[in-house]
Formats: sequence, structure tokens, C-alpha cells
Amino acid sequence: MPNDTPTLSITGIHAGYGAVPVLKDVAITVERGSVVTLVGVNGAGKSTLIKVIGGLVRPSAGTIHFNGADCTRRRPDEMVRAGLGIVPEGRRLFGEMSLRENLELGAYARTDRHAIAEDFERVLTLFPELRSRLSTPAGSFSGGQQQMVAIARALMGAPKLLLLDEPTIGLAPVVVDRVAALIGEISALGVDILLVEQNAEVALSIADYGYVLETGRVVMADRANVLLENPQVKQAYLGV
Amino acid sequence: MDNKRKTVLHWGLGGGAAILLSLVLTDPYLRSVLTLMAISALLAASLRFVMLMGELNFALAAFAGLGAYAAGYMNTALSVPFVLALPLAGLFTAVASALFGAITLRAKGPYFLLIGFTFTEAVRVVYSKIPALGGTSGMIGIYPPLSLDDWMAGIVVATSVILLLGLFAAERSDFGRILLAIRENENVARSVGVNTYLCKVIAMSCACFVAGVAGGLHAFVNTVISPGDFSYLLAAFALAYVKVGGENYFLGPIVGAVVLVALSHYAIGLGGSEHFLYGGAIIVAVLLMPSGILGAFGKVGPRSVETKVRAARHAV
Amino acid sequence: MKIQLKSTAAIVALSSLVAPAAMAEETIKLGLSVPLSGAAAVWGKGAEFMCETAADEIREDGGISVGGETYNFACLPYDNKYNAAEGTKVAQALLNREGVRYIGGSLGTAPVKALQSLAERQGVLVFTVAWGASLKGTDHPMTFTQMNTPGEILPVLLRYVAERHPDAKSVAMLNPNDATGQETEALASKVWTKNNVDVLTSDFYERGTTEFQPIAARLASMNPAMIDLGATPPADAGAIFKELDVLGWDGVKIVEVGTGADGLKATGGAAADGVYMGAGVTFDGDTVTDHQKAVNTRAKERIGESLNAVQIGFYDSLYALKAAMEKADSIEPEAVADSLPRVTFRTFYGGEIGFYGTNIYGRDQQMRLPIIVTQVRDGQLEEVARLIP
Amino acid sequence: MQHVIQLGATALQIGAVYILFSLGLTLIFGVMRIVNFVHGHIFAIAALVVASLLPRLVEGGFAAPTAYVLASLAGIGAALGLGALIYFFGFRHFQRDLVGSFILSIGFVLMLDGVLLSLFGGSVRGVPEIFPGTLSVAGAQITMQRLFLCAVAFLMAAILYWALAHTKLGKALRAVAYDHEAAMMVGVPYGRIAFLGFLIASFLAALAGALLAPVTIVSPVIGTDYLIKGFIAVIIGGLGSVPGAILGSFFVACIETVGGYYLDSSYASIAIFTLVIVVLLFWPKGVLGRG
Repeated sequence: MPNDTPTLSITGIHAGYGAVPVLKDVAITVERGSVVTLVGVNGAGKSTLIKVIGGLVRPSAGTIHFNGADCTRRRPDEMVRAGLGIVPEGRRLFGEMSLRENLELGAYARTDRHAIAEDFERVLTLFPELRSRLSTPAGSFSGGQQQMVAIARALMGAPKLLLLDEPTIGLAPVVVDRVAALIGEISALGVDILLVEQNAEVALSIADYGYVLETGRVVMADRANVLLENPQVKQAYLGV
Repeated sequence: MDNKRKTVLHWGLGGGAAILLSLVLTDPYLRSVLTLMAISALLAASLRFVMLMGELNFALAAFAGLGAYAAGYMNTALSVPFVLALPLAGLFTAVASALFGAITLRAKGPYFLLIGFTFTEAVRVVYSKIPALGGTSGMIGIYPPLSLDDWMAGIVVATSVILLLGLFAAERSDFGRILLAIRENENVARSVGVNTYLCKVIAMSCACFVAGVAGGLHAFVNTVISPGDFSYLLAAFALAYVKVGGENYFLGPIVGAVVLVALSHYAIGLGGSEHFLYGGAIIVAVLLMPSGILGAFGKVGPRSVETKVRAARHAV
Repeated sequence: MKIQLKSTAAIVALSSLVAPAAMAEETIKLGLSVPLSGAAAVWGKGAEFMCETAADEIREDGGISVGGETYNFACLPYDNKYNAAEGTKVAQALLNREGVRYIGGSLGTAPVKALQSLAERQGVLVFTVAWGASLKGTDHPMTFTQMNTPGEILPVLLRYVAERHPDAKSVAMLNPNDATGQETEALASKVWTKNNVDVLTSDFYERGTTEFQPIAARLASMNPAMIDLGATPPADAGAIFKELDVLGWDGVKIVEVGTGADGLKATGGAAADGVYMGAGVTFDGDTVTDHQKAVNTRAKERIGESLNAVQIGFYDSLYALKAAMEKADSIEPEAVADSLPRVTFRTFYGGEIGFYGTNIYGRDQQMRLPIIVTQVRDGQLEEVARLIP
Repeated sequence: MQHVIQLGATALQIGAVYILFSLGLTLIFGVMRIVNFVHGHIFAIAALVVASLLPRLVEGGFAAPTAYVLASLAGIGAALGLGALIYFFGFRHFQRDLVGSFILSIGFVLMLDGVLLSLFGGSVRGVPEIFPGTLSVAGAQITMQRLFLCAVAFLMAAILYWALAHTKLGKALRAVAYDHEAAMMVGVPYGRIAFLGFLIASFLAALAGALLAPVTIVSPVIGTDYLIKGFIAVIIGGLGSVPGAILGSFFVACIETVGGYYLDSSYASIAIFTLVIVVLLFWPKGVLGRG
């Protein structure tokens, strides 16, 4: 691609709740065509960072550039319109609504009916097992299926960048593999990915680049395969 | 403990000054304003105590009414002396509120609030149906002993100071910390072995004891009570005192009561426009001073454990 | 504009706290404890208007002469919100802040009880339209009633209706669940029985009710010859008669202490026709004086409906006070209270009247007002009988 | 038998109004998580505008139905204006803050009490009948006016029900009610949806006011009774639940009708409150509330 500005570039982000600071001077870049992962333990500030990028939490300092435009104080719906897709921690499906309605809501910000219908088909091709259950309430799906629905819902927004917050948490190993494979497929479709994970092993094995977040600060940043070999990472996150 | 000594000093100075003021004031009108301020402060502090555990006790008006009617009935029909009627009214209210809480505290948030609201309105109809309580025209002749007549303002203020001190101690105790923990996350509190339901019922009962005594004081000060005195507006005003004063401070409801009661005594001369002014004051206070007068003017007096981890304002 | 004026008045009143002697000496402040907000606001507003009207008339007539000095009345209306707690606040403000020594009129049994309790301790003279029987009697030597109460109205009204409709031998009663309703109900069922009318049921409903269908269904199901709505406010009564009309009930309609046809017609429309009222005042017809018409026209502009007996009481009390002050040659409340039962004065209804009531209440504390039986006929309120006790 | 039908018809008519009223309360709670005490005044202002404009328009030569439609439009417009004002200067800043929004709504209630009283006076207003006549169904009597009211109320409830299920806005409202953050993350503009939800709720209340003006007592305090009944209905049905609001409204209307018929009506009020407590003993979040 001729355009080499990164898809997402955030610098010097400080954020928190009330007087409690959560993120301190965080900087992250997602280059075009890449899968980037952010690993860290519970409470490191990963979900807060997702909310900051998504526009749900206002940073007290710092800037966010998305697709080259300054999006620091955009509202969440503006971010989605600009091409951001979020798969939130815990799936957060609309449990009482049908699968079809969940997918339709994923395309809320779009108005191009034709393209939405195409994406609908494309998503169902990606998750063929969902096709027969379109009118089932999303809340009645199994954990793994809900994760698929959450990803499908985010893809319905035709994102340029997909934020995945702990997509493998609580899933059986087989399903974790499925999710990992999916991320590769989605990336191949031309969607950049920022994967936030506690499961560093899976995350670093599918990512191109990785960041390690500890108590609100980025403490390490390198190519994913390098981080995988890093003894500190190994000890702290890979249980080796 | 230097901090503790400072707290005791504050209470001694503040409470002492209030009691002294109630004794030296000779103007009957200013005395009546002062007693109303003290009773209002008690009601507001009672409301705030339940807010510590994250619930809005809108049945406050009903329980103040129960206290007032209990005190009034004991005094006029059973000839129970004033000094005994007052704590008994509080106890009666505490027991009644424990029963109420045992049923309703299974519900939370808006449900609990709205049940309180409907309970208040229902209890009022019940009073009006009981001739022994004076029906709708109210109960009259609730007099404290003649010898105490000149001291009533002092008695009211002193009782208020003692009860407020009790609430303050409870808030600062381990029990108070449990209530805050319940507000933060009830499930976490339960998971560490706290019987949260029981704690909530006890807290409700303690707060309503105070409300009941406040109601009893109201009955003895006014000598006349009617069902209309205990409409939901009483709780609404108490909430206004808490919010205007500053809900994060123990002194908040007291400051709010003093300011708004003074304001309402000014506004009473405005006839029908009183509501306009009172409503306006609440709106302005809530919109412009989200953490109340105390929040706006800095940290005055003993500050409650800062509890409310407010989520950062969502960009909505 | 109005608000501003009143605020100024309040500031003046407040500053009088600081400098009590600064007020003009020839003004006698009359406190009014009336509802100025909520459902009964229109009664309070009308009361305020009538007090001011009488005060203005008296001023134009040269005021009150006592001991060579000329005095005038000033009305201070305070909102008692119809409950005892606010009634106490109002009493404190009027008596202890404004230093009022006369209550020109008060409305609402609960707040008036609160007011009376404080006023009696301070020797303040109280006029009231409230009906609570406990407010009256020899225990309350400083209290006077400025309006007919059920004790005066019901015997006359109910006998008249029973005589007019000799075939109607059963009645269903409904009253608001408040002090006036309860007092009215207690007396009315006795009077009906005395007139050989069978009371089928006697119900209460909550003030503020807006859906009257169930109530009407219940009343109609008893199939009474008469329906007596007692102290039900006219607007509520109109709504009930309308629902009764829909249900096909047709009989004798009574609103014992109905005060005006406006509310009745507003909600009842044609169904209000034929209703008998015991406290209504009509401003149509030949007997109405120009003065009554003129005052009523101004009242309509100001409060939106015709004057009623409650509000007129706030006019009559001023003339009664003027007469008593001049007779006693004093503005001391005790002296004035002493002479009140012995004076006569010009009532708004026309004619000179005094006070009576010794045989019922033990003292002459009730204004000898005419008892007017009115009926709604073809949308107009007509006087059908008048009795001066 | 006849009185059973009459009672049923009465309950249905009263329930229809409570439905319009409580649907708004439940919608606002669902979307914004606030308890809106101003709802009664939104209702009252519509009724008051209709009641004061209608006689003037009729005097001015309009036919009664035309005048009624015009007055209703004005009333609903005024109510929506008030709703928008209250939203922008108040509730917008207090979304999902139960205590803050509640105290703010109490402030608005007090202020509007004063405003309505000084604008419209305290006196009761009569509104001429628009649709004269009564209908007799199996021995039960219903006025045409009430029938019209019922028809519109049920139509509105049906439209709302349908719209929530099938339109984009409806789905967005449900999504926001279910999980507002998740809704924001899929691109639902929360602020706009909340505002629209508030306006729709205000519209329902205003419509109820305009419909009720010709059949009931119109005074500045008219809203309080409906507010209490409406809240009871949504507590019983479950806050935020649309079918719950409908169920609760009928429940309240039935108790009020049957209780008012067999007991006297002030005991019926006590019965309603007692039953709320009983319901909550078994369903702490209302019958159809989320667990």
C-alpha cells in the first residue's frame, strides 16, 4: 500500500477513574497490515486502554491518531464510523436479542444497505455454524459461540482495525485454537488487529508485534517472536 | 491519635456551640427555625447513613411519620412522659423499619427507592383511616411537660447532636466500612463472608431509629401532626439537604439542612412562588455544585472516607 | 412582576426583624394561613383576593377609627400547603416573625390546628373557615368561624331536599378522606336518618384521585334514589356525576358543601344539572347586587373562577374585625374578641349580621351567615332557598 | 354478570391511560437508568394547554374535532419542548446517576409546580366533549370519548411494541437498555438515542394528557396521581420492561376498579400499595424484570 501512516498510533496517554490513575504515558502503534498484541496481567490497565481508544473513557493527556486523523476526543460512535471495531471483554452481547439483531446492530453506524447485506453473508461464511440459529437469543449460546458472535458483530461494522479484548478468556483449548485461527483469517481479509490478552503465549504466537503492559505502563515492546524468547516475559507470562 | 483528638475537639466545639446558641436565643421565631434545622439535619443524616451502603431510603418520610405518631400516641393516649416517649418512638420505628427492610432490601437501587416512595404514600392513607390517630385532621395536644417548654430548643439541638455523634461513630466503625464495601461491590463483600443482607437491615434500622426520634421531636415541637406532614416531599427535601450540603461529607446534610431551611423560611413569605424558589435552588445546586456546598468550598471539617470512585465521565 | 413585588415584601418583612419599631404604626397586619400551592391553591388565592378587596374598601372608606387614630388592614397570605407541619411554620412566621396579632382567615383543619395551638398561647385572635369541631367551643375563646359549617348547612339543606323529593327514600354518600369529609359524613348520615332517608353506603376516596369510574360504578350499583357527595370538591363531584350519567343513573344529586358551579360544570358538563349545593354562591339573577357582581368579575380575572363561600369568609372577617375594634375602641386582641359577639357588620352577602352559636358551641363564635340552597339549572347556578338562622 | 363486564370495561379504560404513562417511565429508565419524577408534569402541561386552548379555539369558530386536534398538537408540542429543555439542561448530565438525576427531577418538579400554577392558575378547567355519545357493550356503558382514548392508547402501545422490535431506532433503544457500553462500542450514538428515547417517552405522556383532557379534571396537580400509579405499574412489571409496564398497568387498574367497587376507594389505594409489597416479596425486580 502506498499509504504508510500507521492505522493506530497513540502517544503519551494518561487516563484513570476519578483520582485513581490507571494508564501512565502509554504509547502504542499498530502498523498497516499487522497484528499487534498487548499482554499484561489482570489490572494492568488493558481494558481501560481499549476504552480510551474506543472513546468510552476520556484520556487526561495524550493523543490518539486513527488512520492518520486526530481522534483523541471522538465519541465512541464516531470512532466506529471511522473504522474501529471492538470485541469487548466478556463479549457483551445483547443477550435478549436474537443473533440476527446482534449482527444488525453491529452495522448500526453504516447506511449502505447493499454492502451490509454482503458483509452479512461474508460473516456467516466465516462462522457457518451460526447460520441456522439466526433467530436464537444471543444469551443462550455457549461461551465459545458467544465469542464468535461478538467477533462477527464487530466485523459487521466493516472495521479497518479490530480491537479484541481477552477473546480467549474462559474458553476451552480447542476453542482458543479456533479463535487464534480466526484472527489470522480476519487479518488476511485486510483488517488490522490489536489483540489484548492475558494469555501471552497464544497472543504472541499469532501477533507480529507485541507490547507488555504492567501497572499502567508499557514496559516492553518488540517483535512478537522476540518477546516470546525474552526470558523476563517467559518467566512472568508464559509460566516457564 | 492526633486525628482522633482533633475530631473530638471539632465535635465538642460544633455541638457545644449549637447547644449554646439554642439556649441563648430568646427570640421564639429564631428558636423555631433552629429546632427545625436540627430536626431536618437529623433526617438528612439518617438518609445519608443508608446512602453509605448505596441505597436511597425514600421511606424516610414514612418512618419519620411513624416516629411522630408513635410519640404522639404514647404521649396523648397513654400518658407516657416525654423523656420516655422519645426513645420509645425511636425504638418502635427501628423495629418497624427492620421489618420493612427485611422484605424490601432484597430489592435494590431504583426498586428500593420506589417502594419507599409508595410505602410513604400508603402509610399516609392508613393514618387517615385510624380515628385514634386523629384521622386526616391530625393529632393535637402533643405537649412536652410545661417545665421543659422554655428548654425545648436546647433539648432538640442536644438530642440531635448526640444522635449525629452516634451516626458519625457508626460510620467510622468497622460496621461503617462494611457498608461502604457493600456499596462498592456487594458480591465481593459477600464473598469474604459478610452477611450483607443482615448488615443492610441493621443499617436501615439504625438510620430509622434516628428518623423516628426526629419524628418524635417534630411532634413535640409542633404539638400538632397530620398525615400530610409526612408526604414523600419530606424525603425529597432531606435528599436535597444531603445533596446541596455535599453527600461525601458527614457534615454535608447538616450544612444543607441549615442553608435550605433558612432559605425556605425566607421563601415562605413568597406564597405560591415558594416552590419555584426551592426547586430552583436545588437545580442550581445540583447542576453547578455536584459535590455540594462543602465540595465547592473545600474540605471543611471531618471528611468522610472518600468512597465514591466515580467512573470517569463517559464521553456521551 | 408579582414575584418581585412579593420578594420585596418579604425582604421588608425580614428586615423588620432587625428593626421591629420601624413599621408604620397605623397598619394592622392580618395573617392568612391558606394553601397557595397544590390542589387547593385556588381557594387560597381567592381568599387572598377577598382579604385585599375588603382591606382596600375599608381604606377608601376612611379606615378604622380607634382612640382617635386611623388604622388600616394589610393582608399577609402565607402558604400552609394544607398540612400541620407547614401550618406550624406559617404560624411561627406570622406570629413570631411578623408579629401578627390577628389571623384574618385560615383554611385547612390540620394547619389551622397547628396555628391555633400557637395562637392561643400568644393571645392572637383567629378567624377560620375550617370545620373541625375540635377547633370550636369554649376552650377556644379567641377563635371565630367565618363561614357556615356542616352544623349550620346540613340540617337546612337536607330537610329542604327531602321535602322537595318525598319519594326519594335512599341515599348513597361519598366524601373525600380528609377532615372536612369525615366531619361532614358523620353529621350528614345522622341528618338523613332523621329525615327518614335510608343511608345505603357511605364511602371515602383519596383527594387527588383522577379516575372516578370505579367509584361511580360502586355508587350506581346500590341504585340509590339520591347521591350525596358531601364535601367532595366541585370538580371531582362533576366528574363523578358525569360517570354516573354514563352508567345510566338518574336521581337526586347533592353536593352538601359544594361551593361553586364552575368546577362542577367544567368536569360534569350537562351531568351537573340538577345538583343541589349548600355552600354555593350565585352571581346570576336579580338579587345579586352590583357590588357583588363587580367583585366577582375581578375575582374571575384574577383566579379564573367565580367566588365561593370559603373565599367570601375572608372578606366578612375584616368588616367584623373593624366593627369590633371600633366598638371596643381598642386594637388589643382580647378586647376585640370580647366585643366581637356583640357587634353587627355588613356581610358580602348583603345585610347586617352578627355572631351566634351559644346553644351549639357554648359561645357566640359563628357568623350568622345566610344558608343558601342553590341548584344547577340549565347550566346556571340558581338560588332556590335562603334561610337566615 | 353485567357489573363484571362493566368493571372489566372500566379497568381496560383506566389501564389504557396507565399504559401510556408507564411506557414512558419504563423507556426512560431503560435507556438512561434514571427515575424521572418530571414525567407527571410533562403529562400535565399537555393536558393544561389543551384545556386552555380548546375552548378559545371553539369560540374562535373552529369545529370541535378540528379545534381538539389543533389544541392537542399545541399541547404535545409544548410538552415536547419542556421535555427537550429538561433533557438538555438537566438529565443529559446525569445519565445513569440514579441519585443525582432523582434529586434533579425533584428540583424540576418543585419548580414546575410553581410555574404551572402561575401560568395556568389553580382553577379546574372544563373541556367540551369532543366525541359525544356512549356505547353500550353487553350492558356495559362506555363513552365514545373514552373509547377513542382506549383505541389510541392501545394503538400507540402496539406501535411502540412493533417499533422496538423492528426498526433500527427500536433496536438501538433496546441495545442501549440492555448494555449501553456495548451499544456504544458497536457505534450506537448513545447521547442521541437517549435523547430520542426521552422524547418518545415525553410524547407518550403528552399524548395521554391530550387524550385525557376532555374526560377528566385538568389542574396543575393532575400529574401526581398518575405518577404514583405509573411507578407502581413499572415496579410490578419490572423497570425497563415494556411488556412489564403493560402488565403492571392492567394490574393496578384492576385492583383500583375491583377494590373501588367492593371496598371503598381509599381502601383500594391501600390495597394497591400492599400488593406491590407482596409482588416484590416474590419478584424483587418485578414480575418481568431481568434477574
